[in-house]
Amino acid sequence: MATQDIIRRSGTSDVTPAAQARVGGVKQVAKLFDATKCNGCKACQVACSEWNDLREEVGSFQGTYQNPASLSPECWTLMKYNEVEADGKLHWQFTHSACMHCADPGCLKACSTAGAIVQHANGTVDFDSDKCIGCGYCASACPFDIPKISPVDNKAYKCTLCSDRTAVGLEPSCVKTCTTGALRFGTREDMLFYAEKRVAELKDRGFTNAGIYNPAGVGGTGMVMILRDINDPESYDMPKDPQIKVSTELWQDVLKPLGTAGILATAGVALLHRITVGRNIVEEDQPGYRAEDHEEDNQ
Amino acid sequence: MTNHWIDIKNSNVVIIMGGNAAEAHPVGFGWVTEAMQHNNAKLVVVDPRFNRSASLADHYAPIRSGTDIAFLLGVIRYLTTTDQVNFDYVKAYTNASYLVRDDFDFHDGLFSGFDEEKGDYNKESWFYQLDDDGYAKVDETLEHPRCVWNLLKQHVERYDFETVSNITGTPVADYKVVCEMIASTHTKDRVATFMYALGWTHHSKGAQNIRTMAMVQLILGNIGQLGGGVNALRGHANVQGATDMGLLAQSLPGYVKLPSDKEPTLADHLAAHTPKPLRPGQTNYWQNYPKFYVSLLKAFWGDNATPENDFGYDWMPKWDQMYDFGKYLDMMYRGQINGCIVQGVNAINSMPNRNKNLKALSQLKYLVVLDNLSSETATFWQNEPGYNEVDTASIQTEVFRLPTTCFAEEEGSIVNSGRWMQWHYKGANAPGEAMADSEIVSGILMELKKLYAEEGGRLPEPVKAVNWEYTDKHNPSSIELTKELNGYDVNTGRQVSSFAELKADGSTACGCWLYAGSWTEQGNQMDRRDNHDPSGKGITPGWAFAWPVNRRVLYNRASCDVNGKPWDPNRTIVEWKDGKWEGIDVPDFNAKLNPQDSAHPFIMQPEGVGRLFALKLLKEGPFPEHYEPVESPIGTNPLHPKVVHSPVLRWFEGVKDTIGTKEEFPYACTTYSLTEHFNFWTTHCRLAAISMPETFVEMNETLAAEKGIKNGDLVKVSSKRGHIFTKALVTKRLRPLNVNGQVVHTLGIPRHGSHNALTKKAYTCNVLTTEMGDANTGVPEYKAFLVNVEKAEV
Amino acid sequence: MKKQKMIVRHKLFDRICHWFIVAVGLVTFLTGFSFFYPSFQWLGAISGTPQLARFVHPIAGLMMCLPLLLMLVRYYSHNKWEKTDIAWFKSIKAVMFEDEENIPPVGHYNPGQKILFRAFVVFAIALIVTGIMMWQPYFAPYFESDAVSWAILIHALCAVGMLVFVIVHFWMATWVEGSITGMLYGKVSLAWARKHHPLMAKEHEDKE
Amino acid sequence: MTLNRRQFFKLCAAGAATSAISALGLMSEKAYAAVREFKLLRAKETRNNCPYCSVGCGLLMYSQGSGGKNSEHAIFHIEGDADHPVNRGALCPKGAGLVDYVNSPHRLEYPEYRAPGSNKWQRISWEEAFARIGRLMKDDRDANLIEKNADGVTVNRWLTTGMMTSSGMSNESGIATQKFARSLGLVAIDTIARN
Repeated sequence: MATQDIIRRSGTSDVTPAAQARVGGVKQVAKLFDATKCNGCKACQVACSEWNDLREEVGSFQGTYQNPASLSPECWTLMKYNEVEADGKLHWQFTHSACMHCADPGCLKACSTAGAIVQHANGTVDFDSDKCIGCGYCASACPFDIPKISPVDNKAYKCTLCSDRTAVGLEPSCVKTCTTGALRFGTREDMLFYAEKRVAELKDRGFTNAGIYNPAGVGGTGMVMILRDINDPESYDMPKDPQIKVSTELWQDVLKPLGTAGILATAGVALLHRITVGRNIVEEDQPGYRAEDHEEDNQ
Repeated sequence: MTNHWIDIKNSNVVIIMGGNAAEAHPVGFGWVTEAMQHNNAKLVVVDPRFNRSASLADHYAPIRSGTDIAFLLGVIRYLTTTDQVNFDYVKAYTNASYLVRDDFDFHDGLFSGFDEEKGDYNKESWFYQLDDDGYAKVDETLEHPRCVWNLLKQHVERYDFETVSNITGTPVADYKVVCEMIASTHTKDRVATFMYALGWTHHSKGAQNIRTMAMVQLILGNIGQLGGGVNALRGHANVQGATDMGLLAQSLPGYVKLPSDKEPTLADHLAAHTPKPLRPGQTNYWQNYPKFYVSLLKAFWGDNATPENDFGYDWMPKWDQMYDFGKYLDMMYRGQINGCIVQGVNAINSMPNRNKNLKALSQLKYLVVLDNLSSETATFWQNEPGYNEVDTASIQTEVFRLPTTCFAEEEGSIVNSGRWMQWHYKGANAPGEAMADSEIVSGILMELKKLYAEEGGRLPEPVKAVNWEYTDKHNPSSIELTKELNGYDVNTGRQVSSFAELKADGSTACGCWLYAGSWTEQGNQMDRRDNHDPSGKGITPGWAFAWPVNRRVLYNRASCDVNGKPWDPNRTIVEWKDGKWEGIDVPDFNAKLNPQDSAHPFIMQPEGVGRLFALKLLKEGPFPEHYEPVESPIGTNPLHPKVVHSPVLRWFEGVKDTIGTKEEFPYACTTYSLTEHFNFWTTHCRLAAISMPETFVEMNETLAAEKGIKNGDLVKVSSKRGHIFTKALVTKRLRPLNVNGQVVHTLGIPRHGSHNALTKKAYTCNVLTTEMGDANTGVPEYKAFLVNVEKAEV
Repeated sequence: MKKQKMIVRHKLFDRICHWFIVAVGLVTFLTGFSFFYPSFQWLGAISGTPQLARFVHPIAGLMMCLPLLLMLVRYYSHNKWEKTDIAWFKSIKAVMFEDEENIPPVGHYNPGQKILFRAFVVFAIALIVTGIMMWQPYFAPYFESDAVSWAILIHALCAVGMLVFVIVHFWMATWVEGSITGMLYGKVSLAWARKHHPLMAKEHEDKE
Repeated sequence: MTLNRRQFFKLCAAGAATSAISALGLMSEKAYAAVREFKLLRAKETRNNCPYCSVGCGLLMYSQGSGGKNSEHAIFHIEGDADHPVNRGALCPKGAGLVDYVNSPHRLEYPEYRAPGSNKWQRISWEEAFARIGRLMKDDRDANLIEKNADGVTVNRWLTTGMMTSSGMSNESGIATQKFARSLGLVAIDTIARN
């Protein structure tokens, strides 16, 4: 990929940012997940594994339709199943669980390996496995708990939004295969426009609390969701107000500069002390030292 | 399907009942979401389980499995008592106005003519009153007490809301909502579609389930309309084709019949199957039966079929009774069968009552399995403790396992539910030495021809005579075979362009008359790829080929009134305009006729109208009636306790002893498919195995609590026929129903168990199910039987 | 030249421990530094590749902390807090400017060293605990991602803190000449002891 | 088109590598290889239909190998045909995973035979299979074919052997099966269509 398509790189100083020329020139893209049109068929999940050549181990029944049990290095898209009783009705709710491609990605912020996590000009957040060292900072920093570290190669994996497909003008594999049209792909602008229209339709159909999940806490997301009840995203296993974690911010924005200052200050004081106070020697131990020469000193 | 997948988008109300389209036909279900979003359609799901179809429904109503007829007859009662009927349609296009014989009657669960001893009906009285010309008498005012309409109203009178609710367990409030939604389509500008599949056929009265729905559709005026119709969502990719190919005990390709003992000569056979019109001026399309039949015999026997030898009629085997799977396995079980060729069927896992099947297969002298996957059927002789317990050494069956190609490794055509014949191409060679099915049957046939030529034997003539004059007799090409299906002039070799060109004099040969037009002189019509939809109504006439004659919506004459004016101008398929017919689809009638003369849309019927009264077609009776499943959780029929289940069931010897009672097995159980799997094939497919690795049993929270079963616990589910161990999925999606003064709990088991695949070893649900099935079709009652469930010791 | 009188300050076992910790600690700190400061990722190259650095770091860290804790146990008796230690702190200016007459006499370790000792105890334990919590791919998956995220912060905080103390330790060791040879060969001169740890020298003389 | 696209990729990769080297001195790592190369660039595309349910979704199958005489096609990816008016590119989870059916480790590769009482398969040739099956069928047919029923009507039926046929195979295999079976006198034929 042309380097200029990468507008943000992990572990890269703001002083020396990634190429910015295409910011604004390349349209931001988004995947829209309309939970009110999803019937939990798992086509997206399987198509994801198929396209990306991933094969998780065959698991066993865990008391739910959800299989595998969680996202993993070999499962980048997972359908989640929740039985929710609300407004006197049973709702079987499905969540297309995959990377949200945050505009302000916690993973990228946390990653300390230069260029291992990048944000493309179209907004996609992508991992460069060649560079990844497997520290897991991304996994712990993600507000959506998405990246997973492989025990086999110790690298982080997650949905790439099929960056290999989008790079040649195709939609992500999950979107193409979606049987009900619950997944759509397009420019972020178009997806938000469509989402608003759809929410209005839903309200007409009696889903008065329907709304768009595009959390501002992470700058908006590259996967936008339409939820039946926007006030209760937890019922879809989605955090209510995801943010970059305080711990991550303290670590990156406070500890690092303060730590640097502390280390430099200590070293500086040491140096200053050394050149001002000088050597601290036991003169008796010095070569050529004769006690008698220093008798008066000793008394 | 009378209509097709895309057409669902034109519906106003979609009723999924007796099926679970979201799970079994997910991409087809996509058109439901399309209708909901772009046509503001409402989705109603009626099912024992709140399934993935229900997850998107505007309204879900629970129902006790096996009570669909009661549910739908109640709908008919609601429609007729509230006059929410498309009367113009009903009067013109159904037999509502036809007068029924005076001796037809219904009392206490039985129609007239029941013979207690035979367990069957004398159907004599189930017919119209005929006039002197042999035409049915009608009363267009619908006032005559013997007209179908009044008999029907009288028949459904018993099915009021409370009665229906008492039988089905559907709460009255839910039921009313469903009734209202369905009824809303009686107006001319609204249309409903029903989507059903095995959830209706897998019953001891499957055919009647479907029929009841078809009656609702006729009353609402929804058949022949865009967005309407009767839409069987067929199972396998080519079930439609396999049925078209007549791979059934009593059929030949194109829905013509295999001769029976009652038809010693060709003339007898043709006379028996070429109907006479029951009303004046009928198209009565089956009057062409002799043309189709003789052309088929020509395809079978080639030059060996001559007028002198009745075109080889005698070489066709004749049936004396229906030898369907159920009957055949029962014969096998009794040691009456020596050999069996199983082609792409995992019979041991699919056929009901696994333990019986296992014994049946063990009786065979030889078993030939053609498959592309290692199925449990071919390895039935391998002992697998718990799952397949056999004494291998004592099984004297010679077994052959022959590898076949899969779809990706062959070319040919398959037919989808919408009757689209689609041509596919080969993308890779088959693994190892695998061969196409046609090559394998050719190989066996060539061997037999050789043996009969060398050593003679019983009746060698048909073996010699069968027309196998393909370029490579050992491996006929798909193109040659499909051209034969299309039909050709035997003198010139010219491909026919439609079945209208077929002749009864032996001058044409045709493997399946319905497929005529699929490979004409213009070449392969099934391969066409123009996906334009000029009307915007989802009709893509340039894509593939829809039999018959590329027609996309069957019975489309019914989309307009008697005068050729569409019921709804937004749903025009055909229209009489300026003295001629115009439209977006191939007319399903003689388009040379004016509207009044063509106003009999159901051209395959000798009376040209839809039948609310089915005459002698079905074994249970001309009107549907609620009968309990063979194993009923209430043990009685609230409507007529003396006739609990269908009186015409086929009982094999000894089967009565394998039927459980509610005292011993108190819970209803149903089986179903999951989105992630396709029967057993996908258990060999790693991606599918990952997404759903193991089967389970679903049960409601109340029952689980009563039984001390927690989500994920290992449980033992047993029926009168056997037991399985599986894990419990405790869910809110199933709920206890109040039926006839008791609580009925329903369990659900997916049918994807396998002990020999990439998924976790699992029992198959057919250990539990009964071979009792529909009297008309033999389809087993997979959807409603009785079980017990207990927490198992781990 | 008269021969200096030497006394044992560090036993062989402890010296091995110390220099082992120095060596492994260098690897740990440099690799850790490469994760903390992306711009200094090249520091990880001491292990070969950044991936190896990531692999080596937790192992080196454990290898550093375990002997450190062992040493800390062995040196516990020298680091007990005493009442007089307060006075030493009060005269910290004298300590720093070598105003030896005004420094209260100290034993085997002065109170500054005792602080260092305590810091190392706390940091080593915290680093081990948080390090295990964030150790991918073996242990981290067993913890909530939030917990791991906090562990990462605390780990880094402790590492920086420890580094500051290590710098001080290094500063003092190089400033107070004779310390390094003491840690290398185990012995310090009696004069050195008298100057920097008079009570220790006295103890030694008393024994003789 | 594809060639150009490929060249484009190479150009990008080369450009990236050059800039990386110039930026990082002599570091030889392949920088910015962030996106996986599009895997279908020159793969052979074949149209097909999904073999599972009766929706009949259109498929595009991708196989490797140029079709040259020394290569064997192997299908490595299957996705929906966007031109197909029913599925418009979509596939359900079963269809989306079809490649694992085509390449299942449980695909059968050669004819096998299990002798009476035996507990194992043995590999046989097709010729052996046809010869043995032909012999068994002929013996059974010769012994049990019913030419006339009790009333003397010619019925020519062979009941002691039967067929369970697939509803997944093509119409062409279907008609071959139908002709094969009826010409031998088989009546007990059924298809899994019923289930």
